Amino acid sequence: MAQLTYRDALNQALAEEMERDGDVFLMGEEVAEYDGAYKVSRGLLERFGDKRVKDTPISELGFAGLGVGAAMVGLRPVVEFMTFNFSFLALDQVINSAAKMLSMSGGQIGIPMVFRGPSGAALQLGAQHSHACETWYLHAPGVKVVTPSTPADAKGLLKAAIRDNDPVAFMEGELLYNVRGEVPDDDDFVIPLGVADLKREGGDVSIITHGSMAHVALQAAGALAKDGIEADVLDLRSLRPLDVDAILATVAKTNRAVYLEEGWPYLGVGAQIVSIIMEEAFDDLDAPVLRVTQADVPMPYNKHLETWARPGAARVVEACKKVLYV
Amino acid sequence: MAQLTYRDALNQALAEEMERDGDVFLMGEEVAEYDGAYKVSRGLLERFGDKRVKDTPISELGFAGLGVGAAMVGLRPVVEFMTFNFSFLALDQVINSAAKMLSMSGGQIGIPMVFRGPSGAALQLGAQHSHACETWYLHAPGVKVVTPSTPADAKGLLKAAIRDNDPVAFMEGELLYNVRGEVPDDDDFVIPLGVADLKREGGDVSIITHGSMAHVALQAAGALAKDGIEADVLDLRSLRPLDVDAILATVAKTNRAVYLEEGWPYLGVGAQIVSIIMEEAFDDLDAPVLRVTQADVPMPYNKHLETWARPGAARVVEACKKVLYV
Amino acid sequence: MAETETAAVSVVNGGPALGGFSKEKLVDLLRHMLLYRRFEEKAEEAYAIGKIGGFCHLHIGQEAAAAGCILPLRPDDYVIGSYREHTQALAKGLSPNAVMAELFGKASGSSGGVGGSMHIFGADSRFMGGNGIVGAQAGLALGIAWAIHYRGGDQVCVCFLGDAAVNQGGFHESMNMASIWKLPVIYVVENNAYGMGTKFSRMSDTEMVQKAVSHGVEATVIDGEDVMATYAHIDALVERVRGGNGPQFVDVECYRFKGHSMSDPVSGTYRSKEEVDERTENADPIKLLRDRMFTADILTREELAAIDKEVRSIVDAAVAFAEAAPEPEVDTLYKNVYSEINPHGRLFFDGRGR
Amino acid sequence: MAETETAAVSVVNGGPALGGFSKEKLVDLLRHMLLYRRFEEKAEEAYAIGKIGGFCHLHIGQEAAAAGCILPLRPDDYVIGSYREHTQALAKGLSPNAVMAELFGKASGSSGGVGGSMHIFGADSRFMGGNGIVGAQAGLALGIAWAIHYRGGDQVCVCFLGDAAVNQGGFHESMNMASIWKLPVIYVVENNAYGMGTKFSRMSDTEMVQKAVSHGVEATVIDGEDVMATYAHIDALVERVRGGNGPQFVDVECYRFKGHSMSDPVSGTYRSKEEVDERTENADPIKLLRDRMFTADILTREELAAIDKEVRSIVDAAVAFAEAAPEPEVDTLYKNVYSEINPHGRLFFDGRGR
Ligand SMILES: Cc1ncc(C[n+]2csc(CCOP(=O)(O)OP(=O)(O)O)c2C)c(N)n1
Ligand SMILES: Cc1ncc(C[n+]2csc(CCOP(=O)(O)OP(=O)(O)O)c2C)c(N)n1
Ligand SMILES: [Mg+2]
Ligand SMILES: [Mg+2]
Repeated sequence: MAQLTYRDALNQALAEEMERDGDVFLMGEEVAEYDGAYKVSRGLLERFGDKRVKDTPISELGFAGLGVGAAMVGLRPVVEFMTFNFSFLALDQVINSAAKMLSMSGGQIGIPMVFRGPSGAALQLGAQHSHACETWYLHAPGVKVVTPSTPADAKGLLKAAIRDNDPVAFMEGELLYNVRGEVPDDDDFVIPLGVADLKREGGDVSIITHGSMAHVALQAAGALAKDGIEADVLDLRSLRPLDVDAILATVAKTNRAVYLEEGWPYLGVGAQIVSIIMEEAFDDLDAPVLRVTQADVPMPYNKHLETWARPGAARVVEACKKVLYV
Repeated sequence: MAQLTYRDALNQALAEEMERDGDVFLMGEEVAEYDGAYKVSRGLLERFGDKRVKDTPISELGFAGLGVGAAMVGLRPVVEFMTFNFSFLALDQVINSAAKMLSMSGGQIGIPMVFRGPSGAALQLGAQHSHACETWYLHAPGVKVVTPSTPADAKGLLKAAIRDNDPVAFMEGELLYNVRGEVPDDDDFVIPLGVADLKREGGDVSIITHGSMAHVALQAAGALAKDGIEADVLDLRSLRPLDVDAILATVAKTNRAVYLEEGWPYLGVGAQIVSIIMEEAFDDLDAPVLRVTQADVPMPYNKHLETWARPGAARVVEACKKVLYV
Repeated sequence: MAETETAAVSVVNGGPALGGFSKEKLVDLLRHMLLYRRFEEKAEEAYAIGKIGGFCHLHIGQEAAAAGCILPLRPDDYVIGSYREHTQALAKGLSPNAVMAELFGKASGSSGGVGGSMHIFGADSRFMGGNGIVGAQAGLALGIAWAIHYRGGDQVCVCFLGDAAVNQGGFHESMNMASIWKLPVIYVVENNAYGMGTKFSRMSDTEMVQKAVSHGVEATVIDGEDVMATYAHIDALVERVRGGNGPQFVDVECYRFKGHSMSDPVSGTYRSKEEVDERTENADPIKLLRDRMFTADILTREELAAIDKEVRSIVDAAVAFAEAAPEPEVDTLYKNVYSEINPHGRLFFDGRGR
Repeated sequence: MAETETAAVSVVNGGPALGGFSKEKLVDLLRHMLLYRRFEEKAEEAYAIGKIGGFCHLHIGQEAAAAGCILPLRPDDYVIGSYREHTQALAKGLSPNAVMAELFGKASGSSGGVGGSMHIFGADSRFMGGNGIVGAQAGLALGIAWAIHYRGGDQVCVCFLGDAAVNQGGFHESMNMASIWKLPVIYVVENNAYGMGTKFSRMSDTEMVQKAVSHGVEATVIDGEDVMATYAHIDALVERVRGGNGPQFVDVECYRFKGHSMSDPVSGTYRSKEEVDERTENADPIKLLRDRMFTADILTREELAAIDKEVRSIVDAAVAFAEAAPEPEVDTLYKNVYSEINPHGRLFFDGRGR
């Protein structure tokens, strides 16, 4: 086990998979000569050359389409969006081409590719640079969506995403790149998509979450523990495929759940999780499942307002106590 | 009251609002000389001239941006997407510009505009031309979303959308254009956004829906009546603003609900409605709220598969009986 | 840059009839175009009686573009197109049976009946599909060309677009990247003068070749009703592109004899009956080739009749095949959304037992 | 079209020093550029000590583009820009206090502290904002120009973009529509040679003016370090555009003296220290104007010192104002998401009591 940052874990995953499979290439803005806007691809240009690590113009729709086209003929593109905020420009190629290709070609042409980059708010980047983009990638069948929260998950899941034969939107936490953690050295350390991770065990209430919010959930669980409340913290890790069994298991255990996510409430991921629990675990519930999300407003620049707009641990604690009626 | 088609009701709404306010103009592909791909703008070019009814090149991102820019300086654009399927190309200007402008300008610059066109599946148009697009427009705050199901609603709501000072995504039913119905002649017949319509009254179970599915819901209610089951059919009409009171009222009355929508299940509108009911009417429920949606696959071309993939009345009946435990 | 430009843009004219083409070759071109014509005529009939549904965009009048731009290619070259792609699929080697069955939505169709008229695919023939989003194929073609370049191959990718697609921003992004990376893509714009009801000249102040050249893509204009000229021109371009000389753009001037789709009138709205009749009379690529061959005495009416009989029987057989073919099964739907069902987790959320 | 082209593209050189500019005018240009410079230097300081957060893109070195392209405008003309827009906002008439307070995120900021560095707006001054999405303003500018045309006004809209934005498809869509509808927009590309770490020449095989001309937009190149040349050139173009002669594109060649944003090193990664030092030494628009005025004896060191003192005090006052200004209230957040809270229905779903 090595201590790695989330950034370096991603870098290792990329390097190992590129080493392993010559069809894997990385393309995006500033990924090569600049080592990536967030330095995730540091050193890869030198190591793999400028065909396999390719800088692009600022043409999101165009290079997303390039990735899909290259995947149509068997390459395994990893297309980096400098941030997913810019991927709205490319969404047509994701939804209309990548997600539909296998189906509309009658199973002839699959799209083994990864769209990756940071998603979610960083610090004071304002309204246009702070989107948690899961919903836009989840609604249409055909794409898989992965949101790692730790260095180990980042490495194991990115390797799985690159090896996966379907389009995967791999959403990294813009604020997680410097987070350190234990990462297995094993070159074949792969975390299968669709397996949630119970990041903390406690029987009183379930905090279900994904992505960077797993850390907030753990903070909240810590705070609750001081009041003698033990919380399960279930990190879904992958949103499609989704580990429904793990969700039902924790709800069956605690009978009370809160969904925590970084993004907006209206059709945020939590809405789907709540409706799954409603349909499949209604009788297990001792209280309605509550949701903690970003305030339902564009992210403000002002620091205090931004902090207020984020879903913080205090709001999670409050929601947990509410479902516990304490 | 006149008998009008949904198409002509929309045409009247456009004509009346353009007559009423010189700042209103219609722009999009084939809207002028061709009278609109679905003939919704028939006659408007002759009547209002080629500045106010404007054909565009196939440049969705560009003319959507044009609309937002024109709205920034006080015009009231009605931008037609030939179908919302093509609006993925324009989504950046919707989410990053239209939805954020008022907020990020500190309240200085509002966007009084309408994005309109058909959304949802027609008949055998295949994977890329059959999207129900609500989710992509609902997740980010800043946009309003309206989905009329009848000629009267189409007229009253489009007039309200055009008079509204915020960006409104107005999603028409591609299969509704020829539907006829009573429409008040009154030039000031406006249906305020955010008011649901109880299209059928019955106390046993609530079928909540929006857009073209209101007709399927009424069919299902008719079938249920034959078995002595009386259903409320609540047509939300507007999804943001959302008539939560009407939702809670019908649930409080029947204690059982089914959400019916045309689109996909994962983060379909129903997921949000279910989570609102979970949070605000949990104790009213005698059964979990179930959802009826399109099959979770890209829409197939084959007629039988397409019919199977659609959310039909039979599936609604089945879901209603399930929540009634009969 | 004025130089670059004039250097790059050049109009290629028909050239002497039969110049360089053997009789066999000419008969082959004629047979192909007749096959496309009869195929589309049958599709039109089948649509009228409800055997084909949805949108159906016929290629009638534009056959020379399909034959002239695709027949010069090798089997391992790639072709991708728009939703007006039935004949390009045939030209690249899909069987009339598979394409007709797809239009009928049958399991034996090229996409198993799930794709439909706008989504004909033939991976084995390297026909990379029909695309319903105007211009999207320009991005995909770029990727196919990138893959060729990445692997050091000498194939080319021919990307068919309509004239209206030139106004899509994504097309410009594609041309720019193809140019800076010298990718082996040939953008073939089937310039039938209209995008639905809109004349190209209403939506652009300049010639489309200028737009390609402005990104560094060499661009030419060709008479797309003249299959010999088109074939010869593309044949030469393909060799240039194989040689690693970067992308090419070709404005293939042609005319759509039918409506935009089955619901669009042939004439009377955005184009006059006179215009359509004149073009149909004077710009029919099949008539043009036929008459050239007649005058040059390398085709007799009997031979022509025989060819027509042959292609009609192929098309009749395709219809019979499509009629007889089975409907696809519901579970194919779920089989082809994801290429692998992950061993863990749920992928489908419709509660329909999957 | 080769003609159109050569006709359209022409390089405008500096022109004789002081040619046509009164001393007052020159002093005014100098004062403006010095104000921008000092303002950005203060912003840099404030960022270093955490008074300003997020992304902050300085305009240092590019002052002549802001002064030369905006000061020729009328108050009722419009300007829109990218995220590198502090000085353009000042040039269009926003007060240094309001802009600095916005950078500090305060309620008295131009956007109430909610927008930040990338979203400076001043509706009254017709400064239509900072945009964080590269190229998005090209679409918005098109709409502003459309509105001017729609209302029959004679205003113009100046759209600032970076060189890398030229590769965005939406930019091409905007130029094409501006051209066919003859809209009064002037696309000003501040060509500082780099998009983040990427040189424009790496991402385009052609000059950007060619791309504009290919859509029918007249295009020119100007030395953007020479404020007099830039001012004179834009002044003339504005009159042409007011006259209804359609859009213009200007490649304003300049150089970014600082890093792309505060987190990007000034040199050492994608550009050498030598390169940056050389440009800073020889291409500083403020030095260039100052020296010209010195040589022409229309500016003394004392006058210069006085001007600098004056602008420094303005900037110091702006910082003091920003420091003292109040933080915005939470409920402004909900007040400005929708311009009207509909009487019926719910608009917000966060359960935070709204
Ligand atoms: C992005 C997008 N916008 C609009 C449409 C609707 N549409 C389908 S075909 C067409 C016209 C295209 O014309 P052209 O590119 O000239 O091709 P042609 O039909 O003439 O072959 C339009 C507007 C679409 N399919 N995709
Ligand atoms: C659509 C989009 N893609 C990527 C980015 C990230 N980004 C911000 S600035 C920038 C470089 C832009 O360079 P240029 O247009 O030359 O403007 P400059 O910064 O030099 O003023 C990039 C890639 C973005 N903001 N928007
Ligand atoms: Mg056309
Ligand atoms: Mg730049």
